Amino acid sequence: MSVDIQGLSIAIGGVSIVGDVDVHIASHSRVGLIGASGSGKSMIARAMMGLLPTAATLTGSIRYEGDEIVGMDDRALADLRGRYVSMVFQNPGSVLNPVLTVMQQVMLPLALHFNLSTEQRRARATAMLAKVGLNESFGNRLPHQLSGGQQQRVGIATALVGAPKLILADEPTTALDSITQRQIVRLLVSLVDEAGASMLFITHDFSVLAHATENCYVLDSGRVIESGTTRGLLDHPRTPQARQLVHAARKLTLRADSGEDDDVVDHEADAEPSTFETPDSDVVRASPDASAQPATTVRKER
Amino acid sequence: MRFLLRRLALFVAALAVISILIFMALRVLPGDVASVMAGTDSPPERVAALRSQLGLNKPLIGQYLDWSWALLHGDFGVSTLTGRTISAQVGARVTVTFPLIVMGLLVAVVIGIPLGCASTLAKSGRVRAFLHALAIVGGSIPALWGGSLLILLFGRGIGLVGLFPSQGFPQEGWAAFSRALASLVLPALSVGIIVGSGLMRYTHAALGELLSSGTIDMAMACGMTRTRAVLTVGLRLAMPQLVSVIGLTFAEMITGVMVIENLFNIPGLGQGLISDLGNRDLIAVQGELFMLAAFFLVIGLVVDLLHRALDPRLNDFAERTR
Amino acid sequence: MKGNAEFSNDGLQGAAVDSVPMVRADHVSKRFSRSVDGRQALCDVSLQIKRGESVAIIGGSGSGKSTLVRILLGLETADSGVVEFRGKPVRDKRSPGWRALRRESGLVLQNPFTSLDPRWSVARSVAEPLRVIGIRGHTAVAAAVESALRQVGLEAGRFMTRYPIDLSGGQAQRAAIARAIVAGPALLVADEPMSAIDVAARLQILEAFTALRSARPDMALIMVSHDLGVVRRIAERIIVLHEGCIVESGSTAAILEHPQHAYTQRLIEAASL
Amino acid sequence: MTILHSIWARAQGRYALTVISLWIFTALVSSLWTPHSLWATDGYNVWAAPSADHWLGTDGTGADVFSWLMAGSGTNLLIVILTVSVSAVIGLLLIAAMVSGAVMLSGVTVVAVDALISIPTVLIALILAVPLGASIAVIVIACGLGYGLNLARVARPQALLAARSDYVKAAGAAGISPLRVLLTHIVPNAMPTMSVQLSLSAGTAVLAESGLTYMGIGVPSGVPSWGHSLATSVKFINVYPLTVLWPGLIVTAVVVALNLFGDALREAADPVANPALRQVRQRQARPEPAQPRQERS
Repeated sequence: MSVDIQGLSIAIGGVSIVGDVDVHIASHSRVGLIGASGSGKSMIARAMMGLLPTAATLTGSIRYEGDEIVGMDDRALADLRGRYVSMVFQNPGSVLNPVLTVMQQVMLPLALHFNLSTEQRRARATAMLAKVGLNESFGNRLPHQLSGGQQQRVGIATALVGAPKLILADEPTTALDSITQRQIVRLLVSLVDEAGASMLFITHDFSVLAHATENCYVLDSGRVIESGTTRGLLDHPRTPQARQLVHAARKLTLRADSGEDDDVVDHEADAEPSTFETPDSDVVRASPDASAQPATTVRKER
Repeated sequence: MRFLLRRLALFVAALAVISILIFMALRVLPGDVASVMAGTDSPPERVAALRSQLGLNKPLIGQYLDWSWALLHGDFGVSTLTGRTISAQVGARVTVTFPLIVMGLLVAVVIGIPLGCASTLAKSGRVRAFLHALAIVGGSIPALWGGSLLILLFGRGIGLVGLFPSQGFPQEGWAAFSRALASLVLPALSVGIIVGSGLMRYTHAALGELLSSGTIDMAMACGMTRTRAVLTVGLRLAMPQLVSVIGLTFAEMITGVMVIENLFNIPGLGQGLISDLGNRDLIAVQGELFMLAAFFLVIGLVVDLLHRALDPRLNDFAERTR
Repeated sequence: MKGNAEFSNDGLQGAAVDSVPMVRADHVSKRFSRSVDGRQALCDVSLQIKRGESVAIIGGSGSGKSTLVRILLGLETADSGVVEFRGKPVRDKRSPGWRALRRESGLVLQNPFTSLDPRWSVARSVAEPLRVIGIRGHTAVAAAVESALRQVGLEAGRFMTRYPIDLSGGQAQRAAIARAIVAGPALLVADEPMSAIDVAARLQILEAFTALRSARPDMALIMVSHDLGVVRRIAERIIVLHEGCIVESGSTAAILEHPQHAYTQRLIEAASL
Repeated sequence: MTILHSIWARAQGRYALTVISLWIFTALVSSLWTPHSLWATDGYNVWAAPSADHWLGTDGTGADVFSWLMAGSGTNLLIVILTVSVSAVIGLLLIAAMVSGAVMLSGVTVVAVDALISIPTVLIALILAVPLGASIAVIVIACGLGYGLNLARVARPQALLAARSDYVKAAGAAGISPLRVLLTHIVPNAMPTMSVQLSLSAGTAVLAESGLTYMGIGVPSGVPSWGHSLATSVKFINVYPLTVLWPGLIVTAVVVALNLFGDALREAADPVANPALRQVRQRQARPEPAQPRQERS
């Protein structure tokens, strides 16, 4: 699904949060939206989902495959949400419904948009949970009984079960530790590509963006200040704010080789992720890219 | 499970504490119970007879044990004034007070919860402000005044629009069902409106909190409209709080009921208790107070357990309380 | 289970044996308070940290690193094993070394927005530890607060009277660091100080810590994190914790160049751009 | 002063402040002067309609209704102040127990509060009325106990949140004593909820006074109070409906004012919610440090 955002401005109580933003997402493409906290990036995603707080005022246009959604009433927007556009949230722990089991949560969008028998819904939800690496035993668990990574997998499963054409990932990895972060990004990318959907990935961390998106927009206090391919931006950021974000990302991460960091990034391909059985989170399916390294499972003898 | 046992144990302990409190309250009277009950100028032998009849000359502990043992068998003793057993006397009054409380609660829930939701969900700020103001004013009217206004408006005989009886309760009680019910309408309304506005404010607060939580956003992201998300997911999550609020409202309601029963001259527990207290029929008062206290402790227990059952996190949390 | 004593003292033999180590833990173990499968939060952990040394404790969520830190600070009691601060045990409130540890240690927590009392001004929060070391005079307190704020790069005049709600993530965390160092501690512990703030602010915090390292060479630093990239510039030594056990430990360069354990390799892979 | 200023800024706050200050003013004046002496009864002028001489008319005994209501305001003010302080003390003690480290103490207190809270205040009042008879003490103790329990229950989430927060952990790690942590961190952070609850309880205390006095276990018969005026006028409602209006109006107006004052107080007294409070404390803080300012970061 292609998305065209033109002249989007959002204000809450007279204070402008987002000012005249233009964003284009081609179908089957993964686009990043990066900016420091408070730059208004989450607000843009919420506007695309019709989840803006009631006090917010919105101008400009957001078109999905040419259909304008700004000005649509909540009922029409609700039919879109979960069916054509869905969202993965930042803190799954505080967003997942505490009284619904994992299975009930994942089946919710199906119940709202498709008239399937309970078995069909259950089967489709179970298949989706398997895809995100959660086996049967997780079905009747409650959110507070899951780890952060597992909660986010349920969030992703719920977002993707209705086979939407556009996924909005609002800082899906910020609340997770580094290893789980990489797993979740890899999982999202593989599932989005597999479903042929497009994705808007929102974060403040370039190192996460580098793995998740092909091109991206840089946001600073509500304005798009730069855009281009993610790799291009990483190598030659033009505006000072983008440069600062890249600089910070470089300083706070390791090079692929752990020699002293220099400003030029060497381009050898990332080490292919392999399958590791990690006790504190579940088995990660090797991503479908061709050259998967042989699975080397190394466990320290106890 | 562990929590259930602890809660039951405490329920019994609270019951014991209350019974001791009530028992002591009567015994700490200036002067002696028997002489007070017999009346100031009654001859000494009447007082002595009363004393032995009530077993007052036994040590305090003995008296308390006799009383509590009788309580366990549901025997609340005999009223010295009317000669009837207290449990019979109270039984008759309960058949009036309980329906009144239930009708009052119905009115409160019908007013409180929908208006509470509306005051959170309403699109226009003005409607929200008006409903909020309504809740505050509604909650600030003294039961006494509310009742009298209703009498002035709707009371038969004096009210502008004589719809409902403004006094009394049919002698034959519920046999004359329609008249009995009609006579409870105004009292139930006056209790219900006041308690309803309290409920409305609690619902508003509980829902308001929920609106800001992400769970509503998640439900909307799955495909629900905002209103549907709030009314289904929101209310379900607010349920534990609402249940404990309704429990609390039930307890608050008894104050209103006691006042309203006296205002409308309804022969219920409230009016009975006040008159027994007035004519110093202390044994009756002692029994009635205990029964009321036990009734409300049971309500508290039920509400607490319901609260735990409705919120999975709580009973899980209770299992692994850090 | 191989005793991992040899992990704790490799690379130390060469260093001149300092007086008593600043922090010492010996075979510390701790079970989860209600662990279902008997899994241990910490299994037989031993380590030593010298005066002025900067050590990073790395591990994913659930690796027990925060529990370890709380035990080292005497804020939690281990099921078994010994923990000492300057040679004196600090098992719990009654242990001889506990009071000294309180006075001479500073703690920085993960989320800047919850680690400052929202109803206290920055100056009052930063000044709080001074009471314990007996600095009560108004001018003395103000001077100490100002110098602490300056050390973390916050301009005293502007920030002292601000409230947490008016601060950005980076500023709030730096104020929390100022609070931790205002009483001149011998040991500073930072429990994942950068994971709750965005990347740009993280850099400011990193700079604040590096400035502190040079300004106070004899203050020992324990930095807990799940991100190797963050600690690389701060720690001289890295201890890798996985499922409650030290799986690898050594100098930063050694760990980054030749990671032995698979888990360390995955941590490195997770932290590379 | 800034707190009052911020309350005054809002319409609700203005109404609340005017009514409450009027109430306090009348209470003080009434202790010195009332238009007519309370005991000046006039057999011929019974149930008179409002007139120049008797602004609100006279009651069953010919005494001036307005003077009784004025005098009543003093009693009610006393009852409210006593009840709120008793419930504040009980509430704080319970909260201290509930957030205390000792699991036994906090566990038992939590469950005890949940159990005892279901006992309505009127029942406690009735139990107390047996030995004490009708007296202000009955109202104050019964309401104080009941609202203290309620205060502890309502403020418990905030207090627990604060007790388990990072800033309390940091204070503990710095060696601050648990008592000092309670008084300087936990109570102030529970204060916004408590201030609302206390002003709600003040309102409910006024309502309770009118109920209990009507039932004969509140204010003794000779003592003037709004409840007393309401109770006497209600008895003759079918004959003189007008007289019931005044006491009811006053009580409702005052209780509304107390509720609004609570809501306004929560925003005004809380530096987190009230930016004006933060600016003021900045001006009061030490003047700018003298030494040259160098921007470092």
